[in-house]
Amino acid sequence: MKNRYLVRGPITPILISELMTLGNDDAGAGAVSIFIGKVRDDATDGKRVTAIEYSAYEEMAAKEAEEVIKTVRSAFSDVRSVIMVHSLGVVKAGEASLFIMVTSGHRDHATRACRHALEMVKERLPVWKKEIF
Amino acid sequence: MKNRYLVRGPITPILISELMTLGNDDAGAGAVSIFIGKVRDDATDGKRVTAIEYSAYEEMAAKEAEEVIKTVRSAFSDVRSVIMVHSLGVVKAGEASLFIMVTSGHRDHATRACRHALEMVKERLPVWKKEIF
Amino acid sequence: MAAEVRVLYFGEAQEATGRSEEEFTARDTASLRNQLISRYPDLNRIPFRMALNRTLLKGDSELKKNDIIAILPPFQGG
Amino acid sequence: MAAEVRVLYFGEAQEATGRSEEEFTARDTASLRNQLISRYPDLNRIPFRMALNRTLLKGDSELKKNDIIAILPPFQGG
Repeated sequence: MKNRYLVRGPITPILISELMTLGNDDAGAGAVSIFIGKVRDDATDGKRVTAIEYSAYEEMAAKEAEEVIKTVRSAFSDVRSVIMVHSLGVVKAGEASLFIMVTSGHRDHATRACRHALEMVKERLPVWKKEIF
Repeated sequence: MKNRYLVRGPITPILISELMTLGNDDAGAGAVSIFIGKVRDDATDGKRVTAIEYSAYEEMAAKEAEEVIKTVRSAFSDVRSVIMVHSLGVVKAGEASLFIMVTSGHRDHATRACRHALEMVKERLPVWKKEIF
Repeated sequence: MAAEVRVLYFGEAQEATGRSEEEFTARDTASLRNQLISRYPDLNRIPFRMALNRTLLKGDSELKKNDIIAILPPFQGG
Repeated sequence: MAAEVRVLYFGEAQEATGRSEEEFTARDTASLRNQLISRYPDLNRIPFRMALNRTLLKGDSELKKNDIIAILPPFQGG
């Protein structure tokens, strides 16, 4: 994988646990807000999604992820750390494909910055999906 | 412990991992929003907080937690599950004392319901703290 | 008619009263509040609310035997 | 002056063109867009945007040798 914002396959519970330890040594962070996006087993035309295959323009995704983090940090001054990871390749229904974690001193900025980062990821990350039935 | 919403001591990373597996079998949940509240090592009058001791009116806390969950579920129809746990007793700086997790089909309700539950917990849960220096 | 009720103290109210619970005899919550403050003047500096049988009181309420009144300083959870 | 540039296709644009990248010669992005659509009519049904050297284009831009143009269907991450 070319960059720290993309991971091959699902974001496993083990990887999530590891990501959640980042910033654990910051005793000034009173608030942690996390968003996890998962593949839903949606039904389309009577067929059920069993997995999604994600692809990305990896070099641009890295640049855009940096932009998202920079924007979030400057908009929410209480933020102390931002972590975000998106899956590439096949992720099965029920598995996670997106992880965003924001820590801040107090709850307001962590929760709002996490949501803002999520919206920016949806809008700006050059990632595409193909549903597998 | 008398109820499922209160846990003795910190909410450890292991407990958080366990709580996060709840609802993992729901492949219709595309969004997971989590808030973790932690004890900050704030300085007051030149003294630094090393821990907080939490106490609660346990029977009422259980009732209020049920109310919070009921309110959140009726306000945000896309919500599929709500988990919340608060610490009792001593929690050291850097350790977690509050965990809230909301799952929903899509991102909007998970993130908003999680924030709403957090505000209601702050406002309604009969919990008190004593700072330890 | 005055009733025997149980009063529970939480948070700072425990320090202000030096105890975690005790019995009172009172007709209603207004008269109980008066008794509490005259017995424990330190309670005056705590903007406490009361719960009657685990439900937060909005106004005053009559009391009946074995009711449980909780003295609740401002909540500090989270 | 027309320049040789590299064009990358992503998402549905790969299916519409049957390839992931190729070379083009174009003076600017507007003329490149016209060439793309006339060579691959299926691109017409995709509301694609373009990135020039990893930055999303807001308007049109001149092109210079070795520029990298990415053809970006609507993003679907998350």
